[in-house]
Amino acid sequence: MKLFEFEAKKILAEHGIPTPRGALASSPAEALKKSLTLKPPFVVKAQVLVAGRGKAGGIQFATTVEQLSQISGKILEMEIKGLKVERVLIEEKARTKSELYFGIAVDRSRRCYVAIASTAGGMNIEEVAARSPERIIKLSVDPIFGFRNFHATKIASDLGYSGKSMMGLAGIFHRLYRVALEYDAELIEMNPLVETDDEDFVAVDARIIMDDNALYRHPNFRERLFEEKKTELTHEEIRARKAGLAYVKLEGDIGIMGNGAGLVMATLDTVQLHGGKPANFLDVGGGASVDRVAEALKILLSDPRTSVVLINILGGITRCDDVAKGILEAKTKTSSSKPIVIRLVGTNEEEGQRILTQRGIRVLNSMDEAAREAVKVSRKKVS
Amino acid sequence: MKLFEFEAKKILAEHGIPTPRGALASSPAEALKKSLTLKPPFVVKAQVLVAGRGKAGGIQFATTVEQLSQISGKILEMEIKGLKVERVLIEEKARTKSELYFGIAVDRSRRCYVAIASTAGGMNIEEVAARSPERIIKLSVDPIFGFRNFHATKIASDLGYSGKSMMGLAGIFHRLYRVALEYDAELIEMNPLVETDDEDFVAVDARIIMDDNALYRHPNFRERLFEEKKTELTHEEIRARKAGLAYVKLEGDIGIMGNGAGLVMATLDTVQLHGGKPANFLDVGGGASVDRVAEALKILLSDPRTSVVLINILGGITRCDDVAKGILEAKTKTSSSKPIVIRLVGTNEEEGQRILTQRGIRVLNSMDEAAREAVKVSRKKVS
Amino acid sequence: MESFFSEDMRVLVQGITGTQGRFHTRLMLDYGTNIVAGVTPGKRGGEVHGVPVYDTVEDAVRRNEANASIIFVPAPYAAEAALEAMEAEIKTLVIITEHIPIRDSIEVMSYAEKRGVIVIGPNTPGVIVPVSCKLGIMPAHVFKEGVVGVASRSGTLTYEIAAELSRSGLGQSICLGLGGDPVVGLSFVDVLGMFERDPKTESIVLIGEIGGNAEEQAAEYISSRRYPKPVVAFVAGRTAPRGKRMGHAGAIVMGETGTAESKIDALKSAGVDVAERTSDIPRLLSKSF
Amino acid sequence: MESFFSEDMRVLVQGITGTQGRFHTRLMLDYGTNIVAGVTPGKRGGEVHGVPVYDTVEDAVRRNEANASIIFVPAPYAAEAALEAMEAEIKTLVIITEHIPIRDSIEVMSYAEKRGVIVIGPNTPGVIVPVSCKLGIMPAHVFKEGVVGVASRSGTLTYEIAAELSRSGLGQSICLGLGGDPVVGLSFVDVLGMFERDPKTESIVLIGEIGGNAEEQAAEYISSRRYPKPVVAFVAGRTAPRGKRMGHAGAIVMGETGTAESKIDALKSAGVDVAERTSDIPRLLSKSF
Repeated sequence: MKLFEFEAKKILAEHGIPTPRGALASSPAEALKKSLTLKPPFVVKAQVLVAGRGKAGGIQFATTVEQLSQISGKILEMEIKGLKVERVLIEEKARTKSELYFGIAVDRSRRCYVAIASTAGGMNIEEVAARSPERIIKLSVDPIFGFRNFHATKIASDLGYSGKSMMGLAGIFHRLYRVALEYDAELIEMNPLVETDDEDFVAVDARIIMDDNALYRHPNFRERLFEEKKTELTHEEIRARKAGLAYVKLEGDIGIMGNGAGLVMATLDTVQLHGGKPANFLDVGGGASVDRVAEALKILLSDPRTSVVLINILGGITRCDDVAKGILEAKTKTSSSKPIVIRLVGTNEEEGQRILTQRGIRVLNSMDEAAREAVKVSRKKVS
Repeated sequence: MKLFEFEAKKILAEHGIPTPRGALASSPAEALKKSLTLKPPFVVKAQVLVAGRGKAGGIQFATTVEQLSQISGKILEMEIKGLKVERVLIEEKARTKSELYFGIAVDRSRRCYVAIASTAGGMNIEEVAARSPERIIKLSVDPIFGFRNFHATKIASDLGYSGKSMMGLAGIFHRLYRVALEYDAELIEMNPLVETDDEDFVAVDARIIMDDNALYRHPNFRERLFEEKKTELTHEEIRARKAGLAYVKLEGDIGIMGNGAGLVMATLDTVQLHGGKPANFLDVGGGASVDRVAEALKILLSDPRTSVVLINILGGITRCDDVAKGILEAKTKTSSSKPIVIRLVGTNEEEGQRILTQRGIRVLNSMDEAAREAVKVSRKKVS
Repeated sequence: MESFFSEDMRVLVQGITGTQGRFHTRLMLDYGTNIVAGVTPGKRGGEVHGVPVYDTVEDAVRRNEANASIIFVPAPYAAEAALEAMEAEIKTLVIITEHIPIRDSIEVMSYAEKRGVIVIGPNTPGVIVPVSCKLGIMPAHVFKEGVVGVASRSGTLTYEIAAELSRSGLGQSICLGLGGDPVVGLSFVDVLGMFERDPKTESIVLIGEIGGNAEEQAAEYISSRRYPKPVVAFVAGRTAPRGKRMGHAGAIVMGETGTAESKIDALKSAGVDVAERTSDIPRLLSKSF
Repeated sequence: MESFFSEDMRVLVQGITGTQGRFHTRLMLDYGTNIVAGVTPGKRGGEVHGVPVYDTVEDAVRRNEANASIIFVPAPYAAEAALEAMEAEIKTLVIITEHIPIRDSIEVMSYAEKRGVIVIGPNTPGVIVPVSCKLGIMPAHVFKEGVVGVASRSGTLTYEIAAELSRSGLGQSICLGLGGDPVVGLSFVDVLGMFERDPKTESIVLIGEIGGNAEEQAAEYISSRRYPKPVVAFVAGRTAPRGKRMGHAGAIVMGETGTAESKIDALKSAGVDVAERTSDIPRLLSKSF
């Protein structure tokens, strides 16, 4: 789960990491009022949970409070990558001497956290890693030994700092690691971490992505998973999440559901291979009940972009008869006339297929065949 | 540093360990008032930082609020092992089905924490260990792996509990370990941990001794080291502690100071070997300044029980000239005429000895000689 | 499969009294798996399908000499269960549980490495050796005894592919689910090593998906040591957008990392046949015989 | 003293720029100790008595091949310093610092054990091999080269006894302070083992004190293996009351545990001569020659 920039900064500040002075505003008037306690020049930053807001005009500078108010108004009217800007963060602009990057991420292949630092702050760290790997310092963290003060010191020293600056920087690194653990971050970064003219350090941008699976340890954040305005999710994605379904919205017109993440991904790929365009990814999970299947199908049928729905079920724990009943229920409730292509095999497949064929619904046996069929139907619809 | 029972229980309760309902009172009236929200029968417990308060009458039972008030008054007038009872803890008496012991201590030889449990609760655990070792369960805690839930489960299971009781008990054990770490306890125990008639568990007595060396991590408690009423220390001990001196009050009449814990202990032993009785242990530490030596000597000279003071210095980092100056300063400031026997060798010994002999003070060269001399002087004084 | 699928495997089921644990214990017993004990704290003395239940792994191991464990414990307690198993000297661990926090999995893997324990999962369907032993939750009927070793990051997709193989007369020597989480125990590289040493396995199917770089590492391993057995691969998620989790916690393209293209390219460069459709896999495999 | 006092010891001083570190670096250099580097975070590039200073142990070790370290770092950071040294492959560690929390010491000792590092201290005067090498803070002039091995839980008392020995013509092969804390690295038993293997050491003095049961364990060790070299002991604290800390964090009688009587009785039962007065030690030692 992504946290907003202002939230991440609040957490960092609470843990002793310097952040710029600033305030949150949801109207130009509020921005104006709150800016009175701040010193110009200012920066106004859209609080949205997508990358690339800078390029989209979501970060702008102001030298006077009037200008700040005006810019805030402009940004608050924006929609960035489909997300409406509800709030801006107004801050004092840091007097930048140099920009650093520091973050903690998960290293999947070493199966540990990794601390990443660079003097190329303010840039996309992956691009830096690709283009100038010599500017990146990485340190794998032994999960049991932990990221100690002396590891932080080593990194700060290797970045070229010495004396008081090095000690200050090391302290910030070490505190960020503690935040990462405390908040179960799968990614946490300060980018840029700015060294100011007076040789202090301040986290000018901060990002925290919490591990969804650990949210039971963070009840304050848990409910947010289901609030549209506090996630980067669409309305459909929130609805699916509430039903316990894994759903991702895509650009096409063929609605797709199945059981098992890998199987659904493969279904998407097969559809595309046949020239079709998936409208979504939807995994009903293992052992889905009649109700869950019905809710999943309802979400797909109610999506206006969808011309056809492809259902691909390979029953293991999931029972084909339950799936069939769920399909019927959704069809009845929505009274949608959109065509549905169904592949249904595995546990209780005879019963499941019987339920559907009795109602005149055709059932296919192979994924490939079903994908081809769905693409064919979608082409007819579109043409 | 020892915590009061009521403090230890508060900490336990905050960490989800059940303790009896109760309240603190410093007068019979307060006890009466606070008891109105409690259900009889009651127990009234003196809050003093010494062991054996039960035998001294510091724990008594009451069935009515009137009786409780009366008993509280009686206990609040007590002095237990030299410590005035300032407060009593009044509590609902637990309906005891059985009594357990559970604690976490430091195992010096294995260099780790050890969890200790027994079905012989309410008794001195060391006596149980000596007499019925089969009733004691010990589990060494790997410092890196930690004391996990399953360790707690194992102990609860080995104590003979099963099902819900076992799970509840294991939860309490596990929480106590977390308290131990969080509070840097060198000893923490629940004794007895009572199993009630309705098969719940409640920590009827609790004890926490914090590691003095870790108090910098617990600023709330740190200042208490120097408050007489919040420690088991005498006035002299507090005064010495404030001066950075290690001081322990003893029963005899020969005041003893020296540099280095082992050396001072050996000095005490040698004095006793010669038939004398030490009035105290006082270690000025390594590299003591003139002021520290003077303050140490002043404490000893002002102790009315002291007939003679024995100073035993073997200068390493400590300089004999500094010691000599400190001695002169204390003698001047206190204008005490108590005899002082001095052994002063090591770094700058010629200078140190010269400073004293110039003022007519004799200086000896061996610890044994000095101890014999001090005993001789004390005998004269007493007779 | 020498290293962990020995003849004398004595299996423990952690979380045996839960719905999942109970259900799959029945199915595993039916398949012939040698389940000797179960553990659920607080349930000592009970039985599940004739299997005795204990409070602690230590107790279960001491009394039944279990040396492998399969974990059905809910996510908040699963890592703890794994640590308990390792402390009790269990040497093979299958963690079925989904949704274990990454921080917990990292700790488990770190201990496993230090103690030389093989961990399969978490978030795995487990492992099956048709037709002798099953340590998992996969539907047994799709698997057939044979010479193809299958390793996969996905559950249902593995069943799909195993069914295709079985239908085409290509039985399996062993099928392993590595787990759909970002941090899992056995990797493709580990499993390729095992398959190489396993005399029964003649060819290999790797079923990958987006996220991480396990497939790239497998490709590197295959090409660097001129891997001696034929390998066919399938990678799910060509159509997946960046930055979105596709069902599995581990199935996510972060920036430029973990795309299907990158994996497919790497595998192809290493000489691995990569199937476009699952239905192509039997044909590609047959080619190699 | 083979195991840790090798000829090619290259010593690092952690906390070299502090008052204590600076002062004792001078004295150790004067004594002939081979100090190759110092560490104080934030002081890279400086020098102390000609010894180069680094920010991290790793850096200091890499550039100077240090293999031993002596720590003068203040208590709140001392355990961290010890861990840093161990991670940088330092194999002998003398921790001078007093007042380190027990929890921290426990962690340090646990890592030391896992990594095979010898730890002396904390709260120790260190170790001296008259007249070749000193890794500590003891006043050098009281020690004399010879054949008596001394191990002690106390500082000044060791100087007192070493001075008595030297005056009586009994030089020392090595003097080790084990540390006055409840949790320390080397124990009497460890040191007895080293003394036994050390050809230069002909007889041994153990200087114990109240608290814990290190002396009892030494007695057990001596009697169980019929220890081949004569041992004389002294135990401080016969007059100490229960439950009171006598200066050292470790010098405390808890309940019935750790009394001087218990230790003296155990040692005597093991055939060790226990001196009543420090001044008796030379006589008891001479008896054994």
